[in-house]
Amino acid sequence: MAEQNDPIAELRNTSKHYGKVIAADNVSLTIQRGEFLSFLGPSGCGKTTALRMLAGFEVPTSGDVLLDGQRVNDLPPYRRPINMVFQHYALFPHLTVFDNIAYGLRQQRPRLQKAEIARAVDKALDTVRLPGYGTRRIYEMSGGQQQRVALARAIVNEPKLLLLDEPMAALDKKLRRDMQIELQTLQRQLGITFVLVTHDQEEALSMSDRICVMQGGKIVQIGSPRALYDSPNTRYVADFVGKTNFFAGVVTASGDSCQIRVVGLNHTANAPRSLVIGQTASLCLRPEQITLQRNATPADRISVPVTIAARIFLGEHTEYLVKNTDLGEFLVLVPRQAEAVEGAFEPGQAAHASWRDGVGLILGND
Amino acid sequence: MRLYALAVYLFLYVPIGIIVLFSFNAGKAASQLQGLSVQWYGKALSNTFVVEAFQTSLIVALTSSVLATVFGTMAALALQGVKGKTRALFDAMIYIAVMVPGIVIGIATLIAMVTLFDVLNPMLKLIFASAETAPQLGLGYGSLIAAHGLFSMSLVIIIVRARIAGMDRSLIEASADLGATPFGTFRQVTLPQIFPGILAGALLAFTFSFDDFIIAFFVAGSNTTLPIYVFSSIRRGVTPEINAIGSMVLAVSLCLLITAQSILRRGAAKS
Amino acid sequence: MSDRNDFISRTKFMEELMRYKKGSVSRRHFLGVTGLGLATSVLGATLSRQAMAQANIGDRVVIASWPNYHDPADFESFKAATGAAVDLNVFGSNEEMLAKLQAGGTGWDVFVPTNYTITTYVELGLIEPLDMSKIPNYDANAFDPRFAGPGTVDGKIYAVSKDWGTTGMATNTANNNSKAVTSWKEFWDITQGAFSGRTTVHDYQLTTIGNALKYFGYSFNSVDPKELADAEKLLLDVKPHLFAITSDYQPAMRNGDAWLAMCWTGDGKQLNRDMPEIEYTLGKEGGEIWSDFYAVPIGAPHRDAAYALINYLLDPAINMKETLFHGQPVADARVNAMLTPERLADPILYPAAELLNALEFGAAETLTNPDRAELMARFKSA
Amino acid sequence: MFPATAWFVAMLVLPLIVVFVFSFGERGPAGGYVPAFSFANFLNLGARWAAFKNTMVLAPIGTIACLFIAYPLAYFLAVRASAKWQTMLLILVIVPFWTSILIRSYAWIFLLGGKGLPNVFAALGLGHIQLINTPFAVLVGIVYGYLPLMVFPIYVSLERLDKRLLEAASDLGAPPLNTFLSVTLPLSMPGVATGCMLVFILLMGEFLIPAMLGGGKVFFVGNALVDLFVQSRNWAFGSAVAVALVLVMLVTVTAYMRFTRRWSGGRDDISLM
Repeated sequence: MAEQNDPIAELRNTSKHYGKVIAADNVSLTIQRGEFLSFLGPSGCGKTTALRMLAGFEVPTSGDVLLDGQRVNDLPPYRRPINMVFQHYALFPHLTVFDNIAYGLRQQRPRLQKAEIARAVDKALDTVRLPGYGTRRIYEMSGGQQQRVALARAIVNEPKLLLLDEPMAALDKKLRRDMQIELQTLQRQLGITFVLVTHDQEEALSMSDRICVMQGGKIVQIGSPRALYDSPNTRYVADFVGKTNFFAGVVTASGDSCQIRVVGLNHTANAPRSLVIGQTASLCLRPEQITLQRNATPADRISVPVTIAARIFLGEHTEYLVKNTDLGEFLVLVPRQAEAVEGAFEPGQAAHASWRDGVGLILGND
Repeated sequence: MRLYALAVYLFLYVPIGIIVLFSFNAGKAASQLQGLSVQWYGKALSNTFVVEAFQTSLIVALTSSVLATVFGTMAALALQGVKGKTRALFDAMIYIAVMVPGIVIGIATLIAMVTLFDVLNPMLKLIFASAETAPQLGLGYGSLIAAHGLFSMSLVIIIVRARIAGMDRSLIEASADLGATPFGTFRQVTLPQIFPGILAGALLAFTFSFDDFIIAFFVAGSNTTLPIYVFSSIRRGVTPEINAIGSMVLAVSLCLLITAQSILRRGAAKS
Repeated sequence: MSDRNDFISRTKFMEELMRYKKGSVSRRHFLGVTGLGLATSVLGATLSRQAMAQANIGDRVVIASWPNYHDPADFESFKAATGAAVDLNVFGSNEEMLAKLQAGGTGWDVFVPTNYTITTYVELGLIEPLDMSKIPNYDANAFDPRFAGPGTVDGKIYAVSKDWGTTGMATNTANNNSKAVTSWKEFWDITQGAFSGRTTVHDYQLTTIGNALKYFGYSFNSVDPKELADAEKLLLDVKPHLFAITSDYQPAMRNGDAWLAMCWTGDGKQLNRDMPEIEYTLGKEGGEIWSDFYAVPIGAPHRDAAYALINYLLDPAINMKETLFHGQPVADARVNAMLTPERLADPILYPAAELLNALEFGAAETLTNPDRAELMARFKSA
Repeated sequence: MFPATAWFVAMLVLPLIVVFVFSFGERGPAGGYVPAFSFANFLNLGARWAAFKNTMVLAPIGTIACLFIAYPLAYFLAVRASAKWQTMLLILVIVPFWTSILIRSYAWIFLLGGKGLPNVFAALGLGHIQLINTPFAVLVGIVYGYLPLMVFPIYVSLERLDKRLLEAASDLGAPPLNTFLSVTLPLSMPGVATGCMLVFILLMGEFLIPAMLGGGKVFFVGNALVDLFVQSRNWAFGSAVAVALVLVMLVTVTAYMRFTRRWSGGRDDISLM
């Protein structure tokens, strides 16, 4: 949302080493006030370490953590105006819902009035749509409810930065979907900066203003969901964000109009990073960039004969796993209306897969 | 924090150090070091009373802990299916057995048995024609094992029951589903699951019995356990022999622990 | 064995003993010269003959006794001679022994009661009249009747004399201008004064209450309620000033924690031997004189072995070894004949006649009296 | 279940019934027991008031002293100690347990006696301080004897504690001390309760430690009981004292369990063991 050029937090060349293990490697990143930023990557990529350095649970081995322009490396977590929603919520089992939410308020000095605390807690409970649940005990709450309590416990303190460490991991799909929307609404409503850690690309794509993809302790790419999806910098990002087919080939032309030869066929496509002629690379095509036809193939398209290997019905779309003798197996996404025209394909049937030359990307194999 | 821990360990080990140190005392006095020697170890080992007391303690501790573990585990397993009044009654007995001080158990066992024997022994004499050959009931191994086992069994029941409660019930169902007979399920699934609890209970039971003085003091009859021997030796003048006994018991338990640890580690490495 | 052995002179015996101890003569030489070897070998022969006559005395015998009261070597030689191993149970007070026997199931074959307890054991039917034919080593004429007498009840011998002694006090004179405490009056007074926190008393009723009664000049054995009330008041007044209520006072005396202790002959002798500044004295007003016995409880599981053991321990040669080990005087003239004049003149072991005459034997009533038992318990739990 | 039931009946129920019956009897002329029916023994319990008072004062004090020394150690072991040393350090806490308590207490007789610590104090110019045969000596013995029993349950509850809860507290602005007081301490309460219960129960029946380190001057009910059975041989009165002790324990322990249960919010995670 609001693109004020006023970073609220910043990681400046921060690294974190545990003995010989490098969890974060020279990470630099600015977090804009009011944005919703996600760290995305598989487990062990360093996203949680980055989050914990922001929260103050980890002190960087080198580099700085800045908050509102101030270096806060040595500021303990309890002095940082940052709150976190923990992975398994970390709700205090010995306290009621009310006391859990009031916990942070009660730590404030000078002390807040009891009535003030009660008002704030009730408001937070309303915000997360759990009014009247204050007297409940934690173990009396369902998973989704616990998640909201954890959220309420964090937002009630009006933190400058709200960190969310895989908050949806323990929820079932439907609930996760609901919570994602709720969280997004809430973020807009509160105007708090959210930093989310997730390994779920769908979650990251649907919720974030910006996504920071991490690999091996390093940031690989930062950008809006759309930018990441449409122009991933590396094969890793392309693979992690959305579904992608990779066809291995050799670069035949570089520069503005990059070309790659895949099994005897030359393709033209954009290359976000410069490539050298003769190097191996991949042509990377999203399943929705490929179409399936029974017979005719338009002349302006590259077409290969395939056999249908499997069909997965997804509602709006149908996903086909098809097989070409040279290219191997790859995915094709057929929208419902297209299928209505062509008719559904059955496994075992022959068809033609085609795409327009120039779509897709050529990415190095690093 | 570290300093504090160090201080507590000092507190724990200074007396142990003194015991070991004086066990090497060349002199006879228990409070004055007069050169070093291992003579007291030789004395202790060649002292038949010490060796016999040790044997008695070992027999009692082994028997009572094994019986208590077997019966306690059986009871803990059987209790799963018991509800209502029987269950409440049984729970109350466990509660009381754990709570009533050992000294009261010792005294109660003593007077109950003595009263019982006073009734039974004349009857035995009547039954057997000759008073000379009639068996006489008396305090001894039986009463010792039974009295120690009472507390141990309660411990085992509590520990094993906690273990059963923490066990995943679906494992039993899975085993049954895969065609195992109830006994097969017990042997292959339940037992391995609750085994750590059984082992812990058995070890505790053994330790308790081996170290118990007060119950044995009342119900041991003519048997002398190691703690009884030590107590009567300590009452008037200690020689470093006692320290040597203490050091040896310590050394043996340490060896056992190290062996157990390495076996466990090897077992863990294998799986 | 004959009563009139041709023993060597005492001086010669001591010389030989010293030489043997120093290692300049062999054990065999020592035993040969002193005649102990003869005694031992004769005894061994007697025993093995007995053993054969009685077929078998079994492989063990259980004795309940006091700590440091027997030379383990004597038990070993008994085992070698008879095949019966000796199992020693150690006790701290006569009350405890009685309690054990009353509870039954002790498994004891022999035990060592003190004079004043014997009639009670007889009344309760807990000990058997001894079959003297099985104890040939006991020669009634050789024993001082003053100490051996309590073993005979209603003309029957129930217990035979082991040794005897007194209960006095041990003072660490270094803390009292080199002066020993010499009366019970002084004992209790100094405890509430200069020796506060430095005195120990026994942890059984007979001597503690008895010597408190002596403060007022009452009988050591009094059970008079008024007199006991006085004693109780004294004891309760003194309690905060005591170092301990214990019969294990040697360590505290040795390391200087305690300066004054209610004390038995043997302990007094040992303390004085090692630390000459600790003196053993008897109370001027009197106090306790006692003698210990061997007795056989009813239903002893190894009765034959019990008799064999008593007989063995009463052999003068063995008994002398025992007395040298435990340090109490014995009542057997045959043993005394073997001891040195120095030992027989030791004022700790053999106090002056006027002091001895003031002493009283504990009375049977004292042991069983419920008021005294309860008084002691109140004193301890106060 | 049958063997266990038989065992309980034969060794627990029947003996306790006998003790109960005996408590209404009388002492025999030379000691022991004579059947009778009177409340004299119970009326005479006042004669052991000092022992009961000592026990009721020193058992809680001993328990609390144990707790205060054990808690920081358990905390150190569970939270601060490095994983490499943790097991080793834990084992080191139990090892002293394997030497007879008798022998260990004897070592304390030496340490607290004239040649031990008081000697050191005297050398430091603090004058003569008597330690042995005082309630203090008994407390030292108690703490020494029962420390592992207190350390272990607390250690287990602290070890089980979810470390993220501590991070959560810190994240919500609680400084370390507040985190400890508002999260660590309440959540380790089950361990504290178990440890206190164990130590308290054992202390209520304690005999050995006061007998050895109290010099016969610090008397617990246990000492009074032993005295009644092996010295005065008053089985009837002894039974009455035993009945009274069991009743006192039943009342205090049950009340304690009620209290801790309510205190932990009715959850059933406070087990006896």
